[in-house]
Amino acid sequence: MEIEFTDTEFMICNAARLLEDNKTIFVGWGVPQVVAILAEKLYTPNIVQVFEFGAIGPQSRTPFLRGTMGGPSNTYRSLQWCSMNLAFSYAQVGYIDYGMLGAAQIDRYGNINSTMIGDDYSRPKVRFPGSGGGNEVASYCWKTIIVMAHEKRRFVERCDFITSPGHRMDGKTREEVGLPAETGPFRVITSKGMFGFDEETKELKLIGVLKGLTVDDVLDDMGIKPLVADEVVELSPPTPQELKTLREEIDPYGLIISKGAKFKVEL
Amino acid sequence: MEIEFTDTEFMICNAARLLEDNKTIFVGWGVPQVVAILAEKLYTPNIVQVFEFGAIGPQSRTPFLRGTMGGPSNTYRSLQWCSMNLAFSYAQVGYIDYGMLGAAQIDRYGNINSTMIGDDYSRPKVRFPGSGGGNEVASYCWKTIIVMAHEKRRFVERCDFITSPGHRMDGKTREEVGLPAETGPFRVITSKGMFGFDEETKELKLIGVLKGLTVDDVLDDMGIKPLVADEVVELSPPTPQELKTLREEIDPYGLIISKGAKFKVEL
Amino acid sequence: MEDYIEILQRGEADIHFVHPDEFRKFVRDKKNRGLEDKLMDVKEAVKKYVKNGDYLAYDFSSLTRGPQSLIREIIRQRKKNLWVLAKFTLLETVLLAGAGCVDKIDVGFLGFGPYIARKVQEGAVKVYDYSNGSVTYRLVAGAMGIPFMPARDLLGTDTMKHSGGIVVRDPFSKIPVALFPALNPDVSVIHVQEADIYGNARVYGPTVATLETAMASKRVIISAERIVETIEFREHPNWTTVPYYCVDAVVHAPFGAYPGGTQGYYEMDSDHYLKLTSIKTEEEMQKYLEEYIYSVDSHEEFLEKRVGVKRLRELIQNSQILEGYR
Amino acid sequence: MEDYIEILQRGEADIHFVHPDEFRKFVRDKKNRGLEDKLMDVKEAVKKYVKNGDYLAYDFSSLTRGPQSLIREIIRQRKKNLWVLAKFTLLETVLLAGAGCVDKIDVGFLGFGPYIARKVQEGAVKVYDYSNGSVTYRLVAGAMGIPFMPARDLLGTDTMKHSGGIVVRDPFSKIPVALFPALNPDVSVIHVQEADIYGNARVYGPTVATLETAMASKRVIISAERIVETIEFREHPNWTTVPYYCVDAVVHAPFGAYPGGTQGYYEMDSDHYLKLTSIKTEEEMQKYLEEYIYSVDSHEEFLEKRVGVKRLRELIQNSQILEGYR
Repeated sequence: MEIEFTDTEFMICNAARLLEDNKTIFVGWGVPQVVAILAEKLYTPNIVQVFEFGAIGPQSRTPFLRGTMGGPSNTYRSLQWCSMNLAFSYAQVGYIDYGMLGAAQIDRYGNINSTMIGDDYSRPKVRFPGSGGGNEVASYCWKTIIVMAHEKRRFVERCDFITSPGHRMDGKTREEVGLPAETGPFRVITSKGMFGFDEETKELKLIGVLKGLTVDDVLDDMGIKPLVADEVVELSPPTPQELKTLREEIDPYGLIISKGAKFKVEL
Repeated sequence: MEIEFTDTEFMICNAARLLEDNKTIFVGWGVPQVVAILAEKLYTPNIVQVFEFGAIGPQSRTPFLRGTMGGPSNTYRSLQWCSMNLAFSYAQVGYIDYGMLGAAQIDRYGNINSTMIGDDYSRPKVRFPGSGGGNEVASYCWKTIIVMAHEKRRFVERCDFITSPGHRMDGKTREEVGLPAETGPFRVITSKGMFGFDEETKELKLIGVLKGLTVDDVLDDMGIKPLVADEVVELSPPTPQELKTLREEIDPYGLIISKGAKFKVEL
Repeated sequence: MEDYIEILQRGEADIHFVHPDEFRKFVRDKKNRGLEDKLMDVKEAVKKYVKNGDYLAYDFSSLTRGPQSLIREIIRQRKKNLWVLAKFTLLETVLLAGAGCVDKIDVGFLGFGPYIARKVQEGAVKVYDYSNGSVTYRLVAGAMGIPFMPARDLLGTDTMKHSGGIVVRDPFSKIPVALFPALNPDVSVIHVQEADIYGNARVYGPTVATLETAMASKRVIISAERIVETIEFREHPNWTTVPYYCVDAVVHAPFGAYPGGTQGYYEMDSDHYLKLTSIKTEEEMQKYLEEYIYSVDSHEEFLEKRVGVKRLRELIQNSQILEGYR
Repeated sequence: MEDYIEILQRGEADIHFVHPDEFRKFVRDKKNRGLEDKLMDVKEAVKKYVKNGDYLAYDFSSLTRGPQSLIREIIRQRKKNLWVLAKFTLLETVLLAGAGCVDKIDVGFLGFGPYIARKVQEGAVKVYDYSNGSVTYRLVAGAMGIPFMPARDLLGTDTMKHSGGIVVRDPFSKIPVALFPALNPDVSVIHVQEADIYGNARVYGPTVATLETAMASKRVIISAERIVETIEFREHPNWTTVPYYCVDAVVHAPFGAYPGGTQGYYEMDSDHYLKLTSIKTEEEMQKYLEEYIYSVDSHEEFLEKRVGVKRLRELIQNSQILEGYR
């Protein structure tokens, strides 16, 4: 049997499998929302979503509606509606276990760029929306998961602009710059594989590749050479149940999941 | 006709006459509450009470009940119930016009002691409850009114302990120590008279005495010699309407108003 | 023991900073603690309270409970040289930049799409980067009357370098900590579900920074889906989001968040939203502004001639989750 | 430009200060983000979560919505060497000191009457003076995970000298400003109107520092007049005061604030209150403690044998203002 799915579907499913039940997760707009809802439906029924605009523990309605960030659908039956200051305070004081972020660029230490491409801040080659709440997620949450399309140009030695912190910034550790101890990027999930960070050096380390791809397939598509784990695991493609849940329940209009290249794998 | 009243009744009426309508007033427990309610009933129907525990603009029920600080009676039909942090923030950012405080001791510059008597902080001769929210009221409100029994020992050159700030503290101005500009004690209302503060030197200045008393009657009962205004006005004793409102509507059990010496004045 | 705190880093941004005592005096002299009828037409509110060169803040998003009718009126009145706080924003900055109202943007989230990106790339608007959290802390400090808020975000990043924050060594724990200067906008525009004529305002759903923004701003315009009697606030004082004395003008604006939604009233108009997000060129932008803002005289005319009763009814129909919003 | 911030003054107090990272790790490892049934008997809750030598905080007053049954249980279990935060308190410190539970008190408001005054005069308890505002700011900082809060109170006073605050020159405005160190109590006890078995809690009426206290504390015991189903919170998420993940134990305690009142349930018992405030001597105190605390086994026995159904019914009858509390 052959199974067909998009890059985004693979990333979403892979991320959803990473989460733990009975934990809090700081959720941004789009992919992270869909990840959290998929996880809630299939793997971690008691995961608690936290939104920066001030919603704690909603039982988000499906289908996912693009327009409802902060609206009735994705904040449905929350345990608390509150302020942004309070939502971030929960995270800053340590109550939020996971955070999930996208990135335009990532570097060897998991620093993220979502601000600009170029070397002149006042005249960027490409300007992105900036941090949003991303910096707080990356700074405060215990474990940050980064989800991004696997493209060569996105992996760089040093981000053009560090929007949100990784494990080392220009040689300094998180603790040295004052960030909360024992936090930082936990996994990077791309459309081709999954990375962790070396315990000691804190460098990006390939730990899994999508079934059907080789380690070299993944490495060839990167602007930097990451560490490679002694044992690189095979990452399962989306299961039929995951795809059914995504396509029929969560995102039937394909607002999120239809993005990215199509991929086929023999099951 | 002769009118009889207590020290406390006189102070309350005199304070109530000082307030302006359409202003906010930070109200502490006891006398200030009764002042605000009397003012609301007779003089300033739109005065807005603010309580430190988090109530803004209540239409306090009468009779005054000792036990209801924060309860249904004195927070009745508030415009907002909120946190202490928010109540103090309103004051710190400048929204609160008046504050009203009691004091165990006061000095020449309007500094207040509500902490202790003695010269050894660790072994006070007499210990009082301390600041409560008094320091914030005296620090943040635009005009602070101090209400206190007129006793010789309460007027001192330097408070044994400065709990809440006056106009000068050990030679330093409010601005020099960092307090908000253009704030500070506005009036001191005692059971015998009323004081302001000299525009220039910021020293305590007698500006009014209760009808039936002389300036010397008031000055003799003070441990310091205050300035005396060129024209010291005569302060009316409580009017029959004020007393009726106090005794029949606001405090029929005499929980607050019955305190202090009795006084008689020929009308 | 040291008698100083080490400053480890200084952000480079120009900051809009109002001395706490200056802001206090403004509050004392210009904000009315009396219960004054502040209900007025949107035209009058924007004319009176939004000035060229102002620092402008607004609350919540383009999708939900955003002050869209007030933003459109600001554009219609062709306000100039604004410095805008873009927190949790998608399209407000895009429109304001398209209309030439904006010079500078403090960025939590810049806004969406290639149009605003190009404005920055070309240098047509100057940006200062923060994050949604750090700009919110700036508002919290402004609302509390303190000169700054400490926080542990932006540390180690280029965002910090380009922000208005500084990093110091905390005297208590000795860790580096960021200090973000208070922000007191000249004017803020906020949309809520319910307000009374005095400015008491109630938000249902996530409150974002509604109260902090209102408390911190010199002038505040509230637009509301419904104007209710004051007794509605007094009966449930726990639900009051903003007290009247922070507010300067109250505008009755049904569908005030359109094309976004307002919880309990109507859903967003996805078609109109897509029309907006697909704007790429200057020509498309000017065409949109002309059609939907300049060529209509008011929010009411906009609703009537550019949206229509049928569409509005559909958006109301789409809003079927009322739980928690009443 | 200076590369330092001048420290102008340092308060002398010993402070209970937990490094923000230490508190974060405690939250990560000991607070459960799962929905766990935390309903337990008051005895068990106090036994498990209040330890000798703890820093103890509580919220609201002896008159209204105070955690009186929890305080009595702490006394009954003869906890020792507590360091207590006395904010907006009248009688809690008096009783705790009378029972020999307390060594140190951080004073917002020390408590009422000659008994506690004498304990301080004799040096039996050590006090550190603050104000209700500054101790609240300490809790706010503790709740936000930042090492301190800036504020403009205590400046120029002897209170500042004896507090744990410091005064620095603000780097933005150049005015002197106080910094108050974060406070993260070991344990806090809080009484509310409604909670679910997971610890979600709802307060009607002024909220004082309920949420900040709960967020900032390592361990939190909530007592509630009513235990309600979780759906009650989900239907009105704006009304949730404390989310479950801050809370360790939930105690069902009708009349938990007695002799104080709880809004919407019962008024305070003025006679019992006067009995308490009239305590002057050590003998009177020990007699009170024996009669009302030591000699009864539980809150239920206290209500039954020392208060009585008739009195409780009167207190319910006296509570006739329900508006805003439902």
